Amino acid sequence: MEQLLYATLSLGAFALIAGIVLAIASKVFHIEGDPLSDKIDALLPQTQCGQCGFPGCRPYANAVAGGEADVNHCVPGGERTMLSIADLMGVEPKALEEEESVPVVAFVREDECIGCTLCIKACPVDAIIGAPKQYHTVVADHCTGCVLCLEPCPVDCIDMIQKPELLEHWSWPLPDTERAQLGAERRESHHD
Amino acid sequence: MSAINEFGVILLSAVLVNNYVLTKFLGICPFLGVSGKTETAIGMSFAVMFVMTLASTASWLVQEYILIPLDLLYLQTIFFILIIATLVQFIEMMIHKVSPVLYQGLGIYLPLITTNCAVLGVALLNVQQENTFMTSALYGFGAAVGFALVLVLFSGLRERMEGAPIPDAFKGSAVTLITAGMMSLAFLGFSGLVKV
Amino acid sequence: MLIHLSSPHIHSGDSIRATMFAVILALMPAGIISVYLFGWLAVFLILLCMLGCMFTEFVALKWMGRSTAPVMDGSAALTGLFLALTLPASIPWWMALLGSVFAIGLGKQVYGGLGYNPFNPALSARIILLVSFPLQMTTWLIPMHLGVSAIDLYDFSSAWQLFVFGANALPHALDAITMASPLGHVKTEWSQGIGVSEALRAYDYSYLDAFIGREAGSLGETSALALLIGGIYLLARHTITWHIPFSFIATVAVLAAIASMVDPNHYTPPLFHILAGGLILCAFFMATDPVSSPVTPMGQIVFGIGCGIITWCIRTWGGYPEGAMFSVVLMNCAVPLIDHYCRPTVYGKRGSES
Amino acid sequence: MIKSFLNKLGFASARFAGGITPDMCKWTESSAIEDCPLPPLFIVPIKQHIGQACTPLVQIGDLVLRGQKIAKSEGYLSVPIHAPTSGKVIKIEEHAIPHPSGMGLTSIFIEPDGKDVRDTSLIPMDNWQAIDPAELRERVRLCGITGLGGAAFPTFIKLLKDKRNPIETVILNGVECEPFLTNDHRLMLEHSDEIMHGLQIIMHMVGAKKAIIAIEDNKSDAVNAMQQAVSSTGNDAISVASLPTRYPQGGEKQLIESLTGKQVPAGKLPMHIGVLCQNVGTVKAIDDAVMLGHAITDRIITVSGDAAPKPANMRVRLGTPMRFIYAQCGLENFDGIQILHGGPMMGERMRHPDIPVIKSSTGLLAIRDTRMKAVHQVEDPCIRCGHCSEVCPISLVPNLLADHCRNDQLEKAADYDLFDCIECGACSYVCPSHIPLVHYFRYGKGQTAQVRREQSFAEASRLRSESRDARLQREKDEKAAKRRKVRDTLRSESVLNPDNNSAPKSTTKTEGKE
Repeated sequence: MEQLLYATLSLGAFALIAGIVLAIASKVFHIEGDPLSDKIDALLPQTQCGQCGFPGCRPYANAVAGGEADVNHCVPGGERTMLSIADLMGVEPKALEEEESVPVVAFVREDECIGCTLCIKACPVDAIIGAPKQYHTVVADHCTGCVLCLEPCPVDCIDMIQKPELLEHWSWPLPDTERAQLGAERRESHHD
Repeated sequence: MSAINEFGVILLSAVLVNNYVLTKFLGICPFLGVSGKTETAIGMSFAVMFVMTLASTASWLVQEYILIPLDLLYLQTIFFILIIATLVQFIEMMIHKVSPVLYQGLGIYLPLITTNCAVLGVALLNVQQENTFMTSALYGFGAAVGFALVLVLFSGLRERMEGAPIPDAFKGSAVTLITAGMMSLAFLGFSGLVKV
Repeated sequence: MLIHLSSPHIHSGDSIRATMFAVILALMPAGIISVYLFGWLAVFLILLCMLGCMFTEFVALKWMGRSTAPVMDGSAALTGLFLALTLPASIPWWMALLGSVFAIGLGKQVYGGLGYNPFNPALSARIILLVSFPLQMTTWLIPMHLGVSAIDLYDFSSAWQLFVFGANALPHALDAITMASPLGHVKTEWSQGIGVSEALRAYDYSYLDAFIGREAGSLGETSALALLIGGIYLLARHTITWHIPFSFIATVAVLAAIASMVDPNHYTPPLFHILAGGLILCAFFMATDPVSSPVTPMGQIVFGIGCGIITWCIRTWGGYPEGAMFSVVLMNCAVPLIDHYCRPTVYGKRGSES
Repeated sequence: MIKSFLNKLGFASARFAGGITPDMCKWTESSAIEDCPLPPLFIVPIKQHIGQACTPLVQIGDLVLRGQKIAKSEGYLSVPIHAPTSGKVIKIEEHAIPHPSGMGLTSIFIEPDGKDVRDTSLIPMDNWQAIDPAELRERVRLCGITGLGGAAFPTFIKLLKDKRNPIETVILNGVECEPFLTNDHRLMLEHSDEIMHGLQIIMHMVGAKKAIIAIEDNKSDAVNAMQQAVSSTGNDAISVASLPTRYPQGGEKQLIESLTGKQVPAGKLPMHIGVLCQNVGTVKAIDDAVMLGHAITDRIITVSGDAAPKPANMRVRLGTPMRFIYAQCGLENFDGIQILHGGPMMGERMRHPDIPVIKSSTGLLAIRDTRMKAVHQVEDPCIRCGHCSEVCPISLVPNLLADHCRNDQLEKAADYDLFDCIECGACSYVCPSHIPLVHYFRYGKGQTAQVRREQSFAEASRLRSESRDARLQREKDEKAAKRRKVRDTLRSESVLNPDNNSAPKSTTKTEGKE
């Protein structure tokens, strides 16, 4: 009986001490904010397009950091963004939900524009300029290609056009040798 | 001189000859789990070093001053696990604060140090071998260094294998285990180096 | 034709095949010595291992549905030759064959073939064999030149008999045709309290014999002379650089020199270490295997020093008489990290960055 | 013999790290420079240098003179473009330029009138010793001079007399380490006096105390010619250095290390260690600009290669289509022939011969397909022999670096100093597995640039998005404040009348609709 008392007491006391130590530690190492979601946000393309199902890049970053969303929802970011988020999160990469598309920018057919300013309000990055009853113009250098302006336009005068390929932005593709190509294929199939 | 000699023998034995991972096959789970990247492997190594050294000293103290005097040896495992769990919780909070990325990288394996059999193994073996306070601390540290050494080496090998055209049948854990096996065979070369 | 062709548009003409055949050529002197020591048995073993490796490679590539062209690039044949030269002459043929399958299958093809194996395939196979069959792997035939062997290996049919049916099928006791290697002898004697010089005297050890290769040991490791000829050829051809062989041998020599100065009765002298066992074979041929050794000069020196330290420690204190092979495979584990941390300082960054 | 043996053992004789000794194939070293006739049509791209493209100054139908400025420079890192001969501008449109992408750039098409009349608006500056260096520098800029060694960096930028970074030594680069090319070699033989004169102009411009003319020892006649030119000037601050032949000795940084033993710190320029490096062709162009007032309209080009029937060194007008130049050397059918713009080590393959030559064109090679295929088509696995890091002049570890590039591990690649690579090609040249290492580095560099562009764009988008959100929030707050005010006034007015409480709600609705 006495034995049992010692056992209970010592174990209880020991657990109490451990509990106190941990309680103190949790105060000392308390974390403000979520630095992880900042890091994820920095990887996102900031198109604010909402294709991930969240109302912008920051909310998606928060969701990923909180473990509520998968890493593969960012369509405009493409495979590279998915890989770097997966890498940061330390999870297995997943195939993208949708095919990667060519980069596009919005273009307003000015002769059809009625100057309603609806697209200006819809643009998440203020890339469309113009005043009421005036033609609106898309600043191509600022446009993220999020297509959020297409839907509100009452006369459907906005097109998505391919971003022109610039000589300065040209870069060497992988070599044409079998080994290099196989490597690229392997990398792609790896995520399926 | 002889004390230093003895310490050296203990260290060498724990690090190389009786390496926990490659010759005792303890702690295989984190060895395979967090060796994907050298960076995380190094982080894990430090975490394990911290936990193992402290756990072996703390468990020695508990054994010597609580369990034996109170004749509670049958509570040994529970006590040791309590110690380890507390230490792991502590280091988990610390890493989360200091390096969130490492925290993410270690993922589930960080709390799992609690169930890392190598840590409990060190604590139990210390008691079995009737080590003194100093030697158990040293033994715990040595075992952790041995664990860290092979973990980091192994992570290097795995990083190198990342881009290799490994046959489909051997991809993933198959080739990883073969490599671990090969390393274990190579470590057999150290056998007999220290007579313990 | 290819679309994107990046410069340069000319090439030195070097190729993998040329490199591999150069190494095979460099091993020829050692092969000849092994035939001198062990007669037809050496020929059988070398051919078996080379063909075994090539066949395994062929089967593995076929199995995976990859091109079988690499079978003929000389790398599998070289692995087989390496393996044969590290085996004792008396090894049963099926063990040698098993070794070849391990070398190519587990040592190389599992990792994706040439260029991706982290460990030296021949040495991994040898370690697997050594651990699995310790007795057969440390039984050394008496070389022919000593004239005391009970069997004539220069005679084709008796060599074939021994090769196919093994030593146990012979009318003689195994003792009549085997002896200890110098390293093993010294180690056993010391464990019985007999000092180095006495042990060597009893063994009738001569440095000259060891240099030329007239001693017991595996097929190709005995003759320092033959291996040095091959090694110098490779150095001159620029297939290998001096970094690994030099740092490897020098480390062993320095450690042995210090130790034998402290206690010459316990620790063998440096020259003995250099000439004994597989040190020269490992230093010039195994450790320099490009695939499993570091790339940078600095890394190669670190690698060599590591090999040297481990070799000497295992030889001196370890359970196995010979540590050179273990040391190379052990250091192979560290190669990725050595490569990462021993990169040379890039142009213009001297002293500017950490 | 002994030396080459030592080289093989890894004891480099030149003082820069690594390097290779390829078969030099200098087949044209004894053929004198010929004048290439005027082609029927010139194609002048509006960018022939590193930096920003120019803006055309002429319109279709305009008549231009040789050396007349037809496109003005934009921004600092840019030099104007001049008409190669007198004639008429017939169109201005996009045309392929010498670029590995095969892409095009706005080009000015000029039909020569055959008279080849020179624009004489720039007067010679015979008394250059008395002229302010800044004025000479402006002349060099106006004449459109870029480095003619292949990189085409605007020359005037390097000719800055800067008190913080005084130039001590001018290095004249006559190394010409690329196989096949002999244009600098011939220039030094035939125009040694102009080069010497140009060198003295440069020394005056930057206030340098000494100059070294660096030539590789496979051009002993050029060494003698330059030595003679030096002794005829009697200027003992100028010396000629004969260097052992070793590629890529002609690289600016490698040459500086060979001659001075100093390395240009990473991210810095040669001028930060008091050195100015100029190609001999550039110096000749500077001499022409100062002494004759000639803008750059031509350059020497070596036409060679195993598929060129009559290899030659030619003085070619800028904007001449390659097809025309090859025709002068007897090559008209391009079946089974690859053409290279530049030398074989660093030159680019052109997809067709209807591309004009520009200021950076050092050579035009014609190589048989079979030979190119042997170099390019196979890629075996890396056996980690380490030859690539032995020959790398900047001590990279090319095979590991290429692995990172191939696997898209761009951060790792940057950590392995990807951006210090000078793309000299020595690693690919020696690789026994024929791995296109340089190609992987270019891929990695391009991908990294792409990622950085995307990142900076994302950052800018984020800022815009955040400022928009802030603005919307502010507007909302203002409206809410206004509403509260209205409500408060209403409430104070109708404090005894509770029926009016619904008023604010309707306000919200109308506001939201606006």
